[in-house]
Amino acid sequence: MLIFERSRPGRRTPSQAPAGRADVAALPERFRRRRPAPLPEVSELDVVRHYTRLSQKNFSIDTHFYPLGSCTMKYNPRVCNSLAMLPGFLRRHPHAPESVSQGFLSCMFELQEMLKDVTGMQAVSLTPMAGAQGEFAGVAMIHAYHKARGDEGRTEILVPDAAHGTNPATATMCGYAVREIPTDASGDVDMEALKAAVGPATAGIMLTNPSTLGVFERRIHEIAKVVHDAGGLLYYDGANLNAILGKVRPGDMGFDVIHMNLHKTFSTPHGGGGPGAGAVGVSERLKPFLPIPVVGREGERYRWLTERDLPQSIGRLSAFAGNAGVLLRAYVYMRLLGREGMPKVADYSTLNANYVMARLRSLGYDLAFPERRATHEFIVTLRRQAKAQGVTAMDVAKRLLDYGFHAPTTYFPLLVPECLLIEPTETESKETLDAYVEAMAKILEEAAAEPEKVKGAPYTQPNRRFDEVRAARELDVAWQPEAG
Amino acid sequence: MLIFERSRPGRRTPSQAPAGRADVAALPERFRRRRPAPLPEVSELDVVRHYTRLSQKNFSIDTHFYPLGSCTMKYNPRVCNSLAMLPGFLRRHPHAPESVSQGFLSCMFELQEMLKDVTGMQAVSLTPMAGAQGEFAGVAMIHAYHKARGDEGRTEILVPDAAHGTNPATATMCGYAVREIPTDASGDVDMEALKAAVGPATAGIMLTNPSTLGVFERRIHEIAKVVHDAGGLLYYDGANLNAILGKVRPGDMGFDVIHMNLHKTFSTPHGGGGPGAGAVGVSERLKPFLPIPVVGREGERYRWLTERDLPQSIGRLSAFAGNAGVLLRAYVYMRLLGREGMPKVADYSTLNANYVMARLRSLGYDLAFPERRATHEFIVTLRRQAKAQGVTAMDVAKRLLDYGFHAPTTYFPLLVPECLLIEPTETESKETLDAYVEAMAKILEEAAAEPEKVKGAPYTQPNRRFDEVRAARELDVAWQPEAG
Amino acid sequence: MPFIPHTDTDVREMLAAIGADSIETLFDEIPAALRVDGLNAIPPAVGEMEITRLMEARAAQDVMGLNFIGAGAYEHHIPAAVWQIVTRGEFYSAYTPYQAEASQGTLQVIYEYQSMMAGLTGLPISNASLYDGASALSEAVLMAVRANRRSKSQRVLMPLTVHPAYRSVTRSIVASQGIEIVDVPFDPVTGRVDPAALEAFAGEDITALVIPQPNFFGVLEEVDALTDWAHANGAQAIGVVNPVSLALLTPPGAWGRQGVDMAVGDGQPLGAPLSSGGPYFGFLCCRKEHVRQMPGRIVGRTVDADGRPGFVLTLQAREQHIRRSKATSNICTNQGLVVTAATIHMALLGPEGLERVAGACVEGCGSLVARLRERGFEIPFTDERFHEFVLRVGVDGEALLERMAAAGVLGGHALGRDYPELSDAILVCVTETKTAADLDRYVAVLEQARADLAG
Amino acid sequence: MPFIPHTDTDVREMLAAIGADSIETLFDEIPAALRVDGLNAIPPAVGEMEITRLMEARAAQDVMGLNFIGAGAYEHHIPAAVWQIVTRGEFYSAYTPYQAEASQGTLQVIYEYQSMMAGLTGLPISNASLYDGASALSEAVLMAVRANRRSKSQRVLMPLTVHPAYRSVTRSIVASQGIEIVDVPFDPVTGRVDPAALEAFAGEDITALVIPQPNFFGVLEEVDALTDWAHANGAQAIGVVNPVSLALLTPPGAWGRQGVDMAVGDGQPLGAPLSSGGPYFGFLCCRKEHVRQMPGRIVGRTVDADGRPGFVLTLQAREQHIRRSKATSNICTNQGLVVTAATIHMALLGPEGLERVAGACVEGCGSLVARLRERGFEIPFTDERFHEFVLRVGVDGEALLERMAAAGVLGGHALGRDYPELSDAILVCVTETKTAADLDRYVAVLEQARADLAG
Repeated sequence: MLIFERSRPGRRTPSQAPAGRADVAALPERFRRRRPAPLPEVSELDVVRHYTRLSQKNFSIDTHFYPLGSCTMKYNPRVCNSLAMLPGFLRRHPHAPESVSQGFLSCMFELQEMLKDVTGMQAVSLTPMAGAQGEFAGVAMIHAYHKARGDEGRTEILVPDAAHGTNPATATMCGYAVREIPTDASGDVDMEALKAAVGPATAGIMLTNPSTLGVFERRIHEIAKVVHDAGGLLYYDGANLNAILGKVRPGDMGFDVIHMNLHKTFSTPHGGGGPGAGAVGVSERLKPFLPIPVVGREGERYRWLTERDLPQSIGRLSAFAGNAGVLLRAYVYMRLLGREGMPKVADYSTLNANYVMARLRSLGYDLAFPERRATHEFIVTLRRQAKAQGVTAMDVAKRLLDYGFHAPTTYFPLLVPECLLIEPTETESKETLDAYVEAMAKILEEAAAEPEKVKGAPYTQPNRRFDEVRAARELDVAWQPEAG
Repeated sequence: MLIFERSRPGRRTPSQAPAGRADVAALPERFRRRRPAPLPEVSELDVVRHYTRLSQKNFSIDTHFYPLGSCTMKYNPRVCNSLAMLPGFLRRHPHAPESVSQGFLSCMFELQEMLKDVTGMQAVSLTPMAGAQGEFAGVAMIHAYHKARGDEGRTEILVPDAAHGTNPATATMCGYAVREIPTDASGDVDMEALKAAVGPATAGIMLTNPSTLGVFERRIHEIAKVVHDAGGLLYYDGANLNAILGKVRPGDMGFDVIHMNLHKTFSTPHGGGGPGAGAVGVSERLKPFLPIPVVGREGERYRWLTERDLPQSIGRLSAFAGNAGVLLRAYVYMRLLGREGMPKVADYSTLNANYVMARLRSLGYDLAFPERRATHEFIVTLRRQAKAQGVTAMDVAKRLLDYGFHAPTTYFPLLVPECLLIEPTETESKETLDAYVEAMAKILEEAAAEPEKVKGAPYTQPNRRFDEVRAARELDVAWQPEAG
Repeated sequence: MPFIPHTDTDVREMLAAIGADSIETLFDEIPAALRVDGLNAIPPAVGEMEITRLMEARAAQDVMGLNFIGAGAYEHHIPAAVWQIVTRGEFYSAYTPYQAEASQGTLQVIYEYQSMMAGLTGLPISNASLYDGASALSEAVLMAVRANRRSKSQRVLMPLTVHPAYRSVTRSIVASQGIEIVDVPFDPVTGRVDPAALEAFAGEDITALVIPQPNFFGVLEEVDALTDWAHANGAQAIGVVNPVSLALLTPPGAWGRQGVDMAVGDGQPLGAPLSSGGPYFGFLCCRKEHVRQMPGRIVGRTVDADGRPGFVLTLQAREQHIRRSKATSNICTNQGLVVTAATIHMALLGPEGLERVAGACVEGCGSLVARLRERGFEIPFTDERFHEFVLRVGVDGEALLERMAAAGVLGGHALGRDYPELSDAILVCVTETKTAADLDRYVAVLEQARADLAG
Repeated sequence: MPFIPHTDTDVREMLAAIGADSIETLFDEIPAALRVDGLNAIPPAVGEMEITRLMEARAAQDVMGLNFIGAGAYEHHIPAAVWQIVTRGEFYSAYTPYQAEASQGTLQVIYEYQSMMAGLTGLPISNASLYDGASALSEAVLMAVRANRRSKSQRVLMPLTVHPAYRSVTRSIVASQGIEIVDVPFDPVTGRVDPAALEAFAGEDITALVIPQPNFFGVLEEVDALTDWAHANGAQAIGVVNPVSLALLTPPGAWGRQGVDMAVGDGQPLGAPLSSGGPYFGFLCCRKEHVRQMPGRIVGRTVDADGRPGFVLTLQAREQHIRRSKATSNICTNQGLVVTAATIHMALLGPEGLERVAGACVEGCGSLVARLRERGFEIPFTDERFHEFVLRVGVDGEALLERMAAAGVLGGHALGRDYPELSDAILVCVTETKTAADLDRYVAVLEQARADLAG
């Protein structure tokens, strides 16, 4: 039932609005709305009950194991939430004078410093509001760098075919042509193809390492050399940073620019799809181009650095300074882990992934890259089951919901047919992983014995499988007052 | 699954405890525990997930209609929670000097004043921590009053047979003998029986008005006169104050002492069974006996009144000053309603009860007092159905859970066989009441057509009906490490 | 009309269904003479925005400095997860779990709570909690009187080292029931129950002996000897304990040769904020043979019609709904929400975490004592203590504390009101929340305040 | 190792199952030369208690005074229920609803949000939100370029009355795509888009015109005329609106003869705290014919295999997962949690509540303007405004604001950086949060600060 369907004309929540109707006679009629906005008219209890019950229809980390590959669904410490919502932070207007902002600014400065250290980069800007905006900032900086050097002929960005879809989309947004680089059989970038592709048109390459195939790109040093030698720069997509946190640093691998998904690696909440935060880090040569604002320190005092300080900046990406509240959560998380906690993230997320991979393999699941180590995630392919029993990756995913587990990522990366990309994260216990493996074992049995059961899943959720075609064809994206 | 069953030796939440093991060599061995306490060893995510999921197994006002008679399950405004938990209040030590306590004390003083006004009493003490403790304080004050006057022969407390079980239990705790007064056929106190019972042994009478039968005691003035004339005092059990809030005041009815259930009438949360708050109000003559501490005002300054100020006080009932956080919530609630909001509570809770009563009657449900108005609650009796189909009040209650409604109070008051005491409260909408009536209609049909279905309910909850006899006989009230 | 959803149409339709002209009609059984006119002392309604601003201003008035007050309410770190989960609507706005099938969340939490308290105290039975530590002690005294059938005297020995407010509440509550509470003095050198004074009662008909650990002065009592003394003299032994200390100290169930009969205390240190004194909760644990004398709710594990395990309120035959005037107590609520907090708190800390907290308290307290001794302060009583100590300040305790508060340090609790012989002494508490720098600051502010007062 | 549950036994068993000697072995594919030694700039781990104390101290440094700054981020009352529900784990810790069956909570919330935004803007389609108002404007500009197939110029007219940061962000984002952003000046008397300046573009190939309402100065633009001008000139009309104002003002879908093509804005005033500038969210609504050019997620209602209604992410063929380099945008997140807050906020206020809020803003703003006029201050531009106004202070704006901040009043936003001709002016905002006493205090602090600076 929609909140609109609970609406009754004249129902109100009097505590929440000013007591009287204001005198708005000063407002000329020609600017005035003729009918009240069609918002629901409900009581406070209606609202609390409606949204509380809606929330219960969600899977979430706080309620379920959520091994969604490439998404790093780890525990979001509750203290990060409460400290980011301290009144001093919550009420601070973004334009508050720096004299009453030193608390916030000091956190942001220290966050920049910590992110520099853990990525091996030379400077950081926190302003991008999501991974995709971080990508944009990164490629825009590459663009600005070449332009500032008068190196105008570089029109191409190289993107491995295993890359996230955002990578080519971003390159396009920045005015580049995208050139795909194939992957070799073992999951690494095809070096010969890369060498063939680089040249004077190469502005740079966008790389995720570990790649979306769940393996570490072993020849990263060679790739860096090939691209750098051709005059291109290296962009690091930080989606999988969790896998190598504190173990290897993108800066040391030779990357020139990197975005980090703070909502993955640094455990800020995903919130049903956002807000995230996509801080960017750069090597020395890209420093002048960082998006503004950045926090600087002068003696004991922190201040915003803006276009005055960074005249070559690619500019502003948000009206203020990015998703500040998310940044505060990441700051708290990093302080809780501390320097010794960072590599443990990589250690245990890798251990968990390799453990689940080993156990699924022994159950008879096919791995996409059976000869490789898993990083913090790995790929199972259902190609064999899809052919034999018609049971697809989607079917297994839906059936997992019935067993109380969120599904892994399905059909990504596009390179592997019928794939499940499984990322358990370091915060899940062996017992949870074992229970998950057990469910996967049962589903494998079901797929053989009663494939229709698997294909019909889920059965235990608020809804059965949806008609997605109808959703797109008979578009219904907003409740219509007439229909209510 | 119990949290203990999730425990694994050596699992920890390092952020939550001091980093190092302290040096406790100063603590002699003879005082030291030999084995670690058998608490669960789990991770922070284990805990968050376990208790989040447990919470989802509860019905609550925030998720369900909860028409539990005599319990006043109305909406608990969320702002009452957040304001009572402001750091200034939350961190205040109960022994903090009054110089750094004026904010808290001013709220408590004003709460006392508001409660005096709305009950018509002359003074209020907030310290009792629940209704039953308020009752205790009330009867103890009656005891102290008679004793102070040297009126030692009063050994009896009169209690109508419809009273809450706490009333006679309290009278006993205060050293009184309990004398029951019967109820007449229309639900009022049997006046003849009362007149016959009062006498020089009468210390007082404990009365709920409206009574637990869901009706207003019409001859309250006469009762007061009879008891007062005999030298007894009148105690008002505030359990049903919601029904008459701002319409009639216990003080005006002639009561000498009253307890209020702030967790009912003033909407502080029930919290799965507490904490509540049972403030007491008294007439002029009982003022000297109020439990301490009480908040007084001198000029602009608030201070605690203790035994020095109230040497005749019945004393202290809690180590500090009662359930302060609950009191703050009640204070916020009363300010939100304001003087004009108080009678609306009575108006709409009464309207809702009479509406549901009228609709259930027209469905064919039998009312306990069909000739009377409902107050904020009323009684349905399933005696007829129990005889005809074997469907009891308990069966109807359990079946309601399947329809998504919490059950009304069952088998209370004891006077009415197979009863359901139904209290919808003023915060529920007509749509919710209609849906509830519809469920009751379906159950009535089911009781006639397929009584076994009703008797077997519930079917949709985490559990079916429990074996309560086994619970009491094979007592298992704590998890045993051996058994784990 | 905040929180009332009725529209005019609703009201019209509902009155029509009832067959009444107006809402006012529904009150026609109430004598007109009794009807109230208006409520003058209650201010007009304010909106949420206004009350928020008002309460924030008031809360800001009460922001405390560095807190060294204990005396029954202790400042500890509370994990953020605790109250974020506790205030979920499903816990916060649920009632007593009378319909067990629809209340398994609350019921299982209480069962787990009972299990944890049983584990901490070393006794097999815990109830679902009582109001606070002081009222729990009162109920334990009443329970001991019921349980000790051989004793006829109804005399309960109450050491003066028990929290003064606990003693006072117990007197208030048992006053009318013919129970005699007899003071037992303490040894002015050790700060412990005076063994000689106790021995004076040997051989008399004593119903129960109350044994605090740590006692109000923070001192550790010789609990083994006291428990054995009680049992040797036919008295029940009632332990009054700090639950955090139990992570480190012998559980009362193991005191002496056979352990206490009942253990009580305040659960506040397990996840309840100081919050001006409440809501906290009292815990009450006992030996198996006393379970039917136990007041308050108890949750038991059982099975449902399908044989699946689950939880219900049990032993309700003891309670006032059924037993009425013969009930074990008039208590019918527990402090459910705070118990939920405590359960989550204990689960988060675990045995080792709680032990580290207790250890940090012991160490921090010793550390402040050492600093103060160095500066020449007198700390009476034995050094065998948990996290509180009595400090002689040489000036009036209350006056000194006012001065310290003005300098942003809440220096402790003045003892003069309850112990006139200690009017120049204060009770000081150090928990794991205090850093070395805090302790230094304490000493500095204390010395300055004393100098100011002396000068 | 905070948040890592592994015991030593677990690790041993897991390594055995993997067939590896140590965790270190699992990293053997990473070239040894690349391995990092240690992280020196990251401090050692602290506990929750320590970080809490630190953050509280830092937050306390930033406690603001009475706030009159607006300029794109507005202080409104947010009902307590909003964030108590939003931070429930099921909303807070869920991911993008890729498995629709297990995400109906999030999906229905977004559908309701889309419906509410459609209702507020008077346009039939809303996406699930974008990062913030500024980035939403950038995306709308890109979308207009895609949608306006008749225009070849890629020239977008951007009035200088649009928020300066929005203009600057739009330039950053569309910079590399050959789109030309052309300034349109404002009339120095009215503070509105200069009609003459606009008319100069008549007949040219213009892709889109951006129309702010209210504009950055708080002034109401002649939106009907501007919208009609755009359409008459073959340009798309993009409205930039304050969502709270829409409870009172004509929705952009009804501007002029046919309404705008797209409306964008920042959703922050609908339940997001100021929070140093984010997270907020951008909304983007459009006419039906543009839906396939819309960037970002969209939730649609459909039915399941049993015919029961429910919600899914739809039109994903536009998105980068599938379209990759041909996607409408690289955006793949929305600001889901803040959108959840906005949805609950709007449901709580309802049409009348939101209108009262907007009305109180208008009245309060007018009230402060009147007070200031009385004291002789100059308020340039038209008086037809929403809740912000430009105030000439006769001294340097930034210096004045520093003085006022020191007196506990955040007096507004200095305009000199973005509008050099207004360097002696500030932008002042009054919302429903300000009482008459607050306005009096504003005037007093302002006059004192000005006198101090002048003197």
